[in-house]
Amino acid sequence: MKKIINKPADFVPEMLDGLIKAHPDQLAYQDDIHSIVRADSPVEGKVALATGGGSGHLPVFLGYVGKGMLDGCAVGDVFASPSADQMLSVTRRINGGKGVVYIYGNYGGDIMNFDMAAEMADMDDIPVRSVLVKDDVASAPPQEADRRRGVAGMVFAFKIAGAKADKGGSLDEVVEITERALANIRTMGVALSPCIVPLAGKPTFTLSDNEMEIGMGIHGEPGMKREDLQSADEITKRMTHAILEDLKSQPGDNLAVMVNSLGATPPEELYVMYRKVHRILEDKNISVHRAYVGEYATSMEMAGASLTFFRLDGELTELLDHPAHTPFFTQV
Amino acid sequence: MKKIINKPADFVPEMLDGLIKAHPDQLAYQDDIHSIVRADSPVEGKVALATGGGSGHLPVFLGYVGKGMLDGCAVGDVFASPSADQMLSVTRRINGGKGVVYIYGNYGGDIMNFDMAAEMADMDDIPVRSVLVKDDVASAPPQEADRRRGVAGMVFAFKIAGAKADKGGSLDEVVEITERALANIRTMGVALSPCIVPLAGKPTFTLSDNEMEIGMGIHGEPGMKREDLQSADEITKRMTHAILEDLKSQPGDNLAVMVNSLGATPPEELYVMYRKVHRILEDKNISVHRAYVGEYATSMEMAGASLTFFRLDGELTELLDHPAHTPFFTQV
Amino acid sequence: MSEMIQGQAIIAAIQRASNALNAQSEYLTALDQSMGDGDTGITLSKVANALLEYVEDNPVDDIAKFLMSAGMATNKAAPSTLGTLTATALMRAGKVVKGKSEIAAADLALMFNAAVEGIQQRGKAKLGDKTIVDAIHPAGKAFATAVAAGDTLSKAGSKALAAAEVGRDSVTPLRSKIGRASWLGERSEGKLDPGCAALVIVLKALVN
Amino acid sequence: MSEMIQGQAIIAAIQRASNALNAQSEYLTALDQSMGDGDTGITLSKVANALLEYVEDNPVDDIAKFLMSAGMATNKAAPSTLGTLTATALMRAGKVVKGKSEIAAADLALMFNAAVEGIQQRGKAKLGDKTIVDAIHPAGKAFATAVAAGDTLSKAGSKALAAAEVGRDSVTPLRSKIGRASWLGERSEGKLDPGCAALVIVLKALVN
Ligand SMILES: Nc1ncnc2c1ncn2[C@@H]1O[C@H](COP(=O)(O)OP(=O)(O)O)[C@@H](O)[C@H]1O
Ligand SMILES: Nc1ncnc2c1ncn2[C@@H]1O[C@H](COP(=O)(O)OP(=O)(O)O)[C@@H](O)[C@H]1O
Ligand SMILES: [Mg+2]
Ligand SMILES: [Mg+2]
Ligand SMILES: [Mg+2]
Ligand SMILES: [Mg+2]
Repeated sequence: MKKIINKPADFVPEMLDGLIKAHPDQLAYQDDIHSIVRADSPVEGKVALATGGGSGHLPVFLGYVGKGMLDGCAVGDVFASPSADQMLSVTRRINGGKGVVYIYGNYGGDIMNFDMAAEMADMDDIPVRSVLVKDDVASAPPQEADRRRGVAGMVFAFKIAGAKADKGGSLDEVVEITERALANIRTMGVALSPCIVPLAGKPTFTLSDNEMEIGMGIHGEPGMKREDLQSADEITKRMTHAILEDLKSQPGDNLAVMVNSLGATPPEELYVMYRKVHRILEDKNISVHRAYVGEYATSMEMAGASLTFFRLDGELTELLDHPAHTPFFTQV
Repeated sequence: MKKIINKPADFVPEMLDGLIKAHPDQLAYQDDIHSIVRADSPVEGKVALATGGGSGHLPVFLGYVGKGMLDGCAVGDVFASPSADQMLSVTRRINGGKGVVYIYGNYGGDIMNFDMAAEMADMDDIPVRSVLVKDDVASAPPQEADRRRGVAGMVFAFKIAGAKADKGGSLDEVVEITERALANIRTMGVALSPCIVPLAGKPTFTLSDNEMEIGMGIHGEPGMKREDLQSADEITKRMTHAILEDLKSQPGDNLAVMVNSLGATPPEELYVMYRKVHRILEDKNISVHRAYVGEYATSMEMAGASLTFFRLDGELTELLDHPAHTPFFTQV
Repeated sequence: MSEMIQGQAIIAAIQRASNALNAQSEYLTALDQSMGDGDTGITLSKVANALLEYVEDNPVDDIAKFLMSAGMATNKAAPSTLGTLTATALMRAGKVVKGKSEIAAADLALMFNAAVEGIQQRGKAKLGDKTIVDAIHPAGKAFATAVAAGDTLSKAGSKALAAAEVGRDSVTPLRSKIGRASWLGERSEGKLDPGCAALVIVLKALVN
Repeated sequence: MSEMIQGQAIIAAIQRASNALNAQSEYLTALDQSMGDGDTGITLSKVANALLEYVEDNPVDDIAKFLMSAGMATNKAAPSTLGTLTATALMRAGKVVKGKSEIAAADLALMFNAAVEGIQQRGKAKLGDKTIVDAIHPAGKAFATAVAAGDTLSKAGSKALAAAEVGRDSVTPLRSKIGRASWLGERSEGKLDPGCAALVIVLKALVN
């Protein structure tokens, strides 16, 4: 796998520079180019939402900064946490007087830094609340759900929180609904090939030509088991059943479904997968309110896909349907 | 490169089935699943727009069927033309009484089939006009511009034609403005790795680990020359200069810019490229009205990128900014 | 010259040609592998099978309608270059015998000519571009001349075949100027054009 | 026990520790390669260089503010696990000597304790999870006990170092329970924890 890059150490700042130049009406930065914010921030009177994490997952994280979704994002190096300092810059800039909610994935480095940022924000009298995303069912069994990693499901969390904040929700209300959403969101992924971290220059792992790994993390964290590559229908069936079981889904449930490419897997293959998901759900009398098929949370050029189910209730449906507009996600 | 598929021969119809199931409010088919149309077609009183071509390029072609863009699309097998019959089904279904414009890439098979479909539509008294996209500057020198292939620039042609039709333009007006747009659209691509056509099961070409090919076509057609992989800035500079020269661009020009991934190349790298494009244009006093950075015209899992410039005038700017909403392209 | 051709003979001819194409599928694919994208044999087998199925299901009442629909079926089954050109040829040949339920040799010459014109119009290849046109154009001419001179159908067919072979061989040394093979540039010189080869196979099957 | 520590001594200590980390960077990276993601040495070199630059540019007036800002600079330069924990340690150590421009041994013990608590709070690792906590927690305790008993700073430092080494070695046979190394499961058993190793390097540099 070959990359179109300059010096590996410049990869992230150059990417950010390009992003801000490409979307000057939507994005700006505060203090440091690693602290990305909505160009029109702070939005006065709205609860502000921030996220952050390592680079290499576009559109996650910063691609969801925009109207109806997030207000800011602290950006780390590839697969590495951003600093508390960067998070603090974001926090200060986006706070519109109603406080800030941090929504991010359950990774050690990110947690420590967001906690540190929250403590520093507290000294500035900015109320901060944190919501962690732990949607990857393959990363730990249900009884250890607190150890689960955050993956593509975070996009739904951003969407719900963003809509609630946009509609004037209070800090508590935004946190409450985001947690309710997350209690109903589950993801599982399959990796077919690795990616290369520019500074490392070599693949994050190896998989032989006929292998796949179900449950692998988006940084190449070990999955459940390596096995021979199977058909799209077989892979999809296994992931669908595993998620439905973990979600304790029932006939009559109403879901949002996301079939997400980890990077190199093309949309054609995602739709072949979606076809099977749809059939299984139909058979089980579970309906699909909205399907999101495409690149939502990636690992650069990794081949593979993830499947996310989000069980909706009335309010969650309304919030999911609320419009949003970011450089990577526009819903009307 | 590994694929998530079932039987190779089922790849296209299964993909189409998934697509229609995922977007039932937006897409439907007519007669045969290979003839995709807007779910609300025909739109009475509007000039209808159709395209078509081989599969394996999503969002091209059928991903642009939707409000403000295309009305229908005939879908072939991977990298193979659809049949005239499929095009005719689309034509009959989408005609809203003001005729149909075919907008598609300059490939032999597609031309023959669209011409045949147009003749058959004529027997039904449906007025049909055709506009061919020939934007790939690397595929022939300027004096043989008629031989050039159609690549990512066709997305701008769809956008302009779609907006003009949406605003009530007549058949002649839609054709005229689309041709004017195309006279101002140029693309150039670079390939870093091949893709695999499911039925063939092996890569379309080979490039060694440190090689790239500037000017390669989206089906692996030979480019200008194979050479050692260069830095993002160097690649971008060469493509930018070649396109500006072919376009005879002048200081003061106002462009829409598209940096498009051929599939596996992640958005991070596209933004590194965009940064350089932006700097070069700024130095030349050429402004960027809008930047489109992402996957717009791909070759499944091929690694590489293309760069498209579209020189705008007043009316073209207005039409480019017109809203559109398809499963793959939403602009507000 | 009172040989009249009925529907049954047309069906038999289509079957003979189709079987011959199926039999030579691998050979044609091999030719296209060194000159194009290696699917000529596959394409023409699709054409052949579509036609075999079509003649099975459709009686010939109106020859024009029969051939027009055969063209549609062909195009649906195989929309690649030769598939589309074959479809065009069938449809154009049908068009010139509108309403007829049997045809004379002169009609056949007209149909052949219409097919050739259709292929030229549809594909826009010129003589010498190294395509099927270089074989079918002289074949059509030879056939018409022979029929006009009062040759039997079988004799006229043989002359068409001979002309096709000459045409095919005359372009082998040349460089392809159109279609996928043209991207090969000088590497196409000296190679047999798959489209020409396919036409010779079809004519041989029809003549014998 | 009237040894008072001035700003200059703090700067010197930071420089000694930083130079030692830089010198041992490859060793630490090698440890993390077999236990984690192979960046501990890189991370701690970033920390070291950030601190060396920081002390160059910033005079010590208020020790608390000096250490708080040193922590911020560290975090900015190296937001990985050990970088963040080091930043937290510096900031917490600073917080407990608010407004002071010189400190006594007892202050140092308080600062050490605050740093350890900060690391525990920030990282949420428990004793026995096989992290830097298993070395720094006993080291902090030993230091405080020695200071309370009236030992010289140098003597107390040596006791802290000894305790850190014991703590480090006691967890080597264990399985990592937190952080990247925990994903290795039983394959982490018998391997030296890079965080513990780094602490021993720092304490050695400070004591000598
Ligand atoms: N424009 C054209 N007009 C007429 N014949 C053509 C043209 N282009 C190609 N051919 C013929 O088609 C043959 C290849 O057929 P086929 O394999 O079906 O094409 P493709 O795979 O390129 O769609 C060539 O050998 C040539 O004889
Ligand atoms: N939650 C934690 N609390 C305290 N120390 C930890 C924790 N997780 C890991 N460590 C320590 O950090 C060391 C690895 O540091 P570093 O390489 O910077 O981490 P990473 O690369 O995982 O961000 C481990 O050897 C361990 O001592
Ligand atoms: Mg072909
Ligand atoms: Mg071919
Ligand atoms: Mg690390
Ligand atoms: Mg590490």
